[in-house]
Amino acid sequence: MIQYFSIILMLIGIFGLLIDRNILKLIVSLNVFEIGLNLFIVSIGFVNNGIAPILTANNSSSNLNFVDPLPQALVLTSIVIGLGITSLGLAFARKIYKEYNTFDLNEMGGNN
Amino acid sequence: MKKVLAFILVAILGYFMITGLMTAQEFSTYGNVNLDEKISRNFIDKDVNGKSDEIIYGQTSNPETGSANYVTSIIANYRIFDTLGEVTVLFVSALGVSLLFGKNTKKYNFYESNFILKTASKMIFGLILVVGIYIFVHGHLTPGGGFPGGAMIASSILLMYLADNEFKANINKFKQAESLSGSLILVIGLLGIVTSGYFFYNFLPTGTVGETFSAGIIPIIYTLIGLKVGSELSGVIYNFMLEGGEQ
Amino acid sequence: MNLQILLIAIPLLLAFLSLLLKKQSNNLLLVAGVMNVAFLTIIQKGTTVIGGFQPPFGITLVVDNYSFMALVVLNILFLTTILMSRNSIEEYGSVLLVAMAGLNGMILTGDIFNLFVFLEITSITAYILASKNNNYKNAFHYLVIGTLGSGLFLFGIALLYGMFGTLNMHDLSIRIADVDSAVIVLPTFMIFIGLAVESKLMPFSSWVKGVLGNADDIVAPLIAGSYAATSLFVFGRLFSQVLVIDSSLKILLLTITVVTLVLGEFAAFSKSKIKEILLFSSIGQAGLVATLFVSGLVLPAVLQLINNVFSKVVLFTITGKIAKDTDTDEIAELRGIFADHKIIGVSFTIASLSLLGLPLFFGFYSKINVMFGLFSLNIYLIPALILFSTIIEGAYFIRMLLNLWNTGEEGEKSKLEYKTDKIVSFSKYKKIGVLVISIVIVLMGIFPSLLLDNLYGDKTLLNENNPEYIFEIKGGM
Amino acid sequence: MDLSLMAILLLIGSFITYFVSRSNKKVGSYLTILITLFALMYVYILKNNIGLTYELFGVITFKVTYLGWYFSIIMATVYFSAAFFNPFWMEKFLYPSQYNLMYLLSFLGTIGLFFSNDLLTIFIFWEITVWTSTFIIPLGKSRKAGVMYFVISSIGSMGLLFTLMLMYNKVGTLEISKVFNMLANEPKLASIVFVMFILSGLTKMGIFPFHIWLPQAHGNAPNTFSPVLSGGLVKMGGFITFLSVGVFPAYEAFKDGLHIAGIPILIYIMMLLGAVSIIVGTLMAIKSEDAKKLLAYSSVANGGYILIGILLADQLGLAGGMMHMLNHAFASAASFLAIAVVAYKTNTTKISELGGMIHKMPVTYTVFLISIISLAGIPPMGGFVSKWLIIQALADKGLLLIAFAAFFGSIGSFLYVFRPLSAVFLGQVAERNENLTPPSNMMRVPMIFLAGLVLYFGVLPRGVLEIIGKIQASVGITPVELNGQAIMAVNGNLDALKVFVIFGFGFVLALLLFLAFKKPRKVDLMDTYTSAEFIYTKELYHYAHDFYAPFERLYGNHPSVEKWADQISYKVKEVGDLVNKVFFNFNPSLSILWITVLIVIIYLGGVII
Repeated sequence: MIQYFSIILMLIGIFGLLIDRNILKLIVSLNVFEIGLNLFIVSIGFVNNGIAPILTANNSSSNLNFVDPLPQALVLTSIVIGLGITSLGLAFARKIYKEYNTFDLNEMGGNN
Repeated sequence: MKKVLAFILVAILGYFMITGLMTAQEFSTYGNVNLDEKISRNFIDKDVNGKSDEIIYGQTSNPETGSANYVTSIIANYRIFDTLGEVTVLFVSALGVSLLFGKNTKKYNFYESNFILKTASKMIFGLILVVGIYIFVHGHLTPGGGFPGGAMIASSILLMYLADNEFKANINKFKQAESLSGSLILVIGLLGIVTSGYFFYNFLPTGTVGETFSAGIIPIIYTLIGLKVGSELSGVIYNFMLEGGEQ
Repeated sequence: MNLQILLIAIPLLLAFLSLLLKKQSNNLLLVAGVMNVAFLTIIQKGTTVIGGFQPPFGITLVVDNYSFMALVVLNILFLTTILMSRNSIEEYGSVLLVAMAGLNGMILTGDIFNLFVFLEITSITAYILASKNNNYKNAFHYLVIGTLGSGLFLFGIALLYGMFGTLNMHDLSIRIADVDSAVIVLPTFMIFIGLAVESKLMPFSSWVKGVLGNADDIVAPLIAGSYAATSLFVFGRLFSQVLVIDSSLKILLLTITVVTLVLGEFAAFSKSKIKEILLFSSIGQAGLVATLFVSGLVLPAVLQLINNVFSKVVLFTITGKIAKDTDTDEIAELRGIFADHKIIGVSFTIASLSLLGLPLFFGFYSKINVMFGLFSLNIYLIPALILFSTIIEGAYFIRMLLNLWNTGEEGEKSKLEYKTDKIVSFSKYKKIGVLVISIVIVLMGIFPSLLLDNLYGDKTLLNENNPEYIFEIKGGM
Repeated sequence: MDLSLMAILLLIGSFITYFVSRSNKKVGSYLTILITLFALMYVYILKNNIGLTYELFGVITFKVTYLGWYFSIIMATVYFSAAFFNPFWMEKFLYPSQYNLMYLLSFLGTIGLFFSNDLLTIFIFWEITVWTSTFIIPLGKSRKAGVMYFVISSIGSMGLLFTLMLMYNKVGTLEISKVFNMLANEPKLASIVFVMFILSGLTKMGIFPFHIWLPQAHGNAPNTFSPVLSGGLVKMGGFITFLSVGVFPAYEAFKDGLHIAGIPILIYIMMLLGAVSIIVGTLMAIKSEDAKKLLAYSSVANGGYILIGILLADQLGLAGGMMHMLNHAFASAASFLAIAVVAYKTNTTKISELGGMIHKMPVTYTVFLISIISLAGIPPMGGFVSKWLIIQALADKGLLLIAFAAFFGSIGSFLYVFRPLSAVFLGQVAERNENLTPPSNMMRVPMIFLAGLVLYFGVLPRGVLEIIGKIQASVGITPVELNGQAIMAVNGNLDALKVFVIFGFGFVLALLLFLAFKKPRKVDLMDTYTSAEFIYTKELYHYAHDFYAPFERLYGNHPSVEKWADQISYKVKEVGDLVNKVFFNFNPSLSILWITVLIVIIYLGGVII
């Protein structure tokens, strides 16, 4: 059930992308979308009553009921990629602000 | 009006997505995943390249990858190529940011820094730095690893920037660290080709599961990644802190 | 020992090192480009695994006939592009090194999540390149759409993993073949969107106009050449081998691609700036190639793709330089610009005519193959639409060519004194580069077997279904 | 004699010419004469090789047939004759070496086309000819003309390619003699293939509604190339048309379908298009203000005759069509060359700006007279013989509507023929043209050559008709019946020699009368109007000005295909702009909206299906 909430989070991101004309808000929307997506991917790997996939002194055997570690690894990659893109997007945003003195796409005037 | 329409559209989309996922037979519902049908089973059993016995923490020696943290074993060994790509993504975004702001020279000051803040920050700075290093050195045993560790290092730098107006990190040192650690990661990968014909082959003995000096090249790589990520993110922060001179 | 990893590792290593040797980064780029082309002669076909973990668990790098062809095309394109426009690289050498590694990785990888990672690397380099020359707003536009697209791509991968529990493409294709293709409709479409954004299919490609319309003589040929080639090759790999669909989704995908083709040509027809004409033509061509891939016609698609990207590199390099030097790319203001630049003009003409699929040029060979392929499927609507769009394409390309060669307004005699007063200077690298490419286009047009024979043995013109083009993603399995 | 060798020699020769022209354009242009002469002789000798096949590059296959030989001889003659004019225009061209290259490449394309043994070869050479000639046209006055020429030719190419692919998919071969055989039993498929195939012929011949490119391209092309366009390239359409009834089993395949006056409906529609072309071409030619445009419209009308003649595909009609092709090729080439001489000397082709050229260039005038008489189909020139054959066949078949158009064209042609003759060559010399030097002999040679041919075939048509008879026999049609110089037809015979003798007698009589009476006094142009009063705008009083003004008023606002074509192009532009607005604006949200909508559509499709 919980994975559907992550999909709702993704949809909120898309909704934000649809209606917002502010560059920073667009970046935030993208992040919301990505977070929803990452949550969704993690949720794919969940096993009922599963434990975190780390061998420790307490959970010492590989035959235990671990949750799927692969989606977690994928999510880590995805998070880092999201970070990279966000930083680049913010850098663009700052440059655009320098050029147009506004964050609003509508106010930049169209060079369509 | 636009908002309402967008909302309706997204709502329809959401309805379809959720009902679609609920009814898809191949797609297991939440929690009812059978790991035996997935490739992850072999990652957990560490028997990708052949049968192995049950892995016991602190006892099994020289297993595949040898990392007690399964996620780390995937990130830093089974799917290390993804991780290399990840490092590259971060590298190239940092590069992009520095290209965009590279011509800026003056540091941006938020407010006057006071002595108490500066001193306290310096203390916390060391603490964060140590925790960060701990995180990536123990990445193969505990949660965490190169990326969170690196991010912590960068956050300590960020703290210093925020707290101290005079603080100026030596960006060239960061660049050198970044470049060297990245190159070393690749050199380790290429060493794998030399030793056994596989890129990023885990050519060191993997030791006993759960010990600090185990898991072969994983800790080395995680350390390098930690350094690289830390210096890259610090570089990004540095670049965002600059102003003036922009065209 | 298989050395295909070096195609990725060496540019990446040089990219990391280029931070230390900042001044040398452009030379490092050339070194990497030359080395990659040199590696092509020594790498063998086959599959290697990273870290020694056998597939489907480890990540594989696949060199089969398909990806070898893609590698040849990509690396030669990339090298010629940077050689021709080396003066415009400026401080972007490191970014281009990473781009080179990422593009090679996209083609080589046999793992679908790894593909996502390389896709992201290349897209980020593309965002950075797009922002060159203060084109930030359009780069941001590209970033937003590209990120959403690759997010959906990742969503599709996650769904596939949730359904089939594997990420290896070959393993995936075996498991998908066992189930009803209706099951994979959603993930397939998500992945389609992700790649469609990069391969410039409509309506996912609104970024193209802003980015290519303002790009200079290095960014434009890269994005319209190397990047487009790679994303279309990947598109072909996924949609004709892994995600083979045979349902209502196929009709929808074909609709999207064919509409892209026709509307792209319409839009190009309505434009009066060279760059916009070319970029819309690129969109249309991407639609054509994607149509062929979705229909399962791999060889014609590959030929058409090669024809398109090589021609576009020539065209965009020349146009980029013209626009850079004269601050305009309006055809009306550039009448007779080729009168002083005959070599450039001839290359431009050959590339355009090859795009139109006229005989004596390689494009004719690809066009004939495309048509034979489509007709052998016994579908007539799509080839009819393609032929229709060819007419429109012919109209705007010929209009552009005739006006760029000839001087004077309509109704005036074409004379030297009406020539445009805009001045361009082409470096000798550019002249040699475009001339060599256009000579190759002509040679391959007259002797099409040159290309294919050397790579794959005997392929005659009418020999359509080429078993050797079937992928071998597996390796070790 | 190897045909492949000739193709390669031509290819190499054209590039040699290009590089020679780069250093010395005059020498290059003389090379074009030499190479076309060489090809003409080579083709002539090929007559001994009828039936042999050749191969080139593994893809292209040639076969020497009477049909191909006949067409190639026509084409080579036209190219050769027009090449004599190239040296004079070298100074006027922006890209002389490119002109020479394209001239020879397009020539290679046409020769290759006529000797093709399979559809793919036809298509390859067709396309080569199209794009090479496309680059010559804009060297003249109009870039738009080149684009229009290319686009309309592309429509034809599209039809050709579609046929080719469809037939290869069905039959598995492309050889012309085999590929269409199976269509005799499949009327539905046959009708699609027939329309698509003949489409290329229609576009190239400038049949209504594709006639719009002719006045544009012929009228604006360089003066040396207009003769080739009109006399040569248009005939490629005739070749395709011949294939579509000669080799394509059209009459057999449509024998069960609807017929009109004994002709299958599809073929009848094509004939009607030919008839419309005759009428439109004639009417528009009458109206034309520009001599070259006028001749171009007359090409449209004559194309209609050729189309009708060939489509009849019987003993007389086909012979008439084929012979008309030859006559029109030589006559229109000669008349365009004559106009080219005038344009070379006076720098204009506007009828109202000329006049009295007979005093400056009598040879050119004679050539123009002969060729234009032939174009109008007046005895004793070749055009008369072929038109007579076509009209005979039409009358024989009882095709009233089309026969009406043919008669209309014949009568109307008097009107348009008269205009350039009287306004360009007769009358008084315009003031600015007083000091013209006579044209050089090198220009006279090809004109006299062509005019001589026109006259010769008008008097002694037997040689041509024998060849045409062989062509007819090769596709299973009864050859045209000849008796000495007389042509035997159902409704009576035609002995062109007798006609010539009678006309010659009349001409001599008139000449004697002309010499016997007192010479007329020459007066200045303005004297007739003004009684020596001073006037400002003399041009308006020139009698060639508004020559047919009352006539033009009759159809001032005629509907035109040109406007319609412009509208299509405008519509395409509009759609393009719409695409640009909807899909390519600078608002990222819009793309995201599209993505979302498409995902929803996927789900909807999944729910419905």
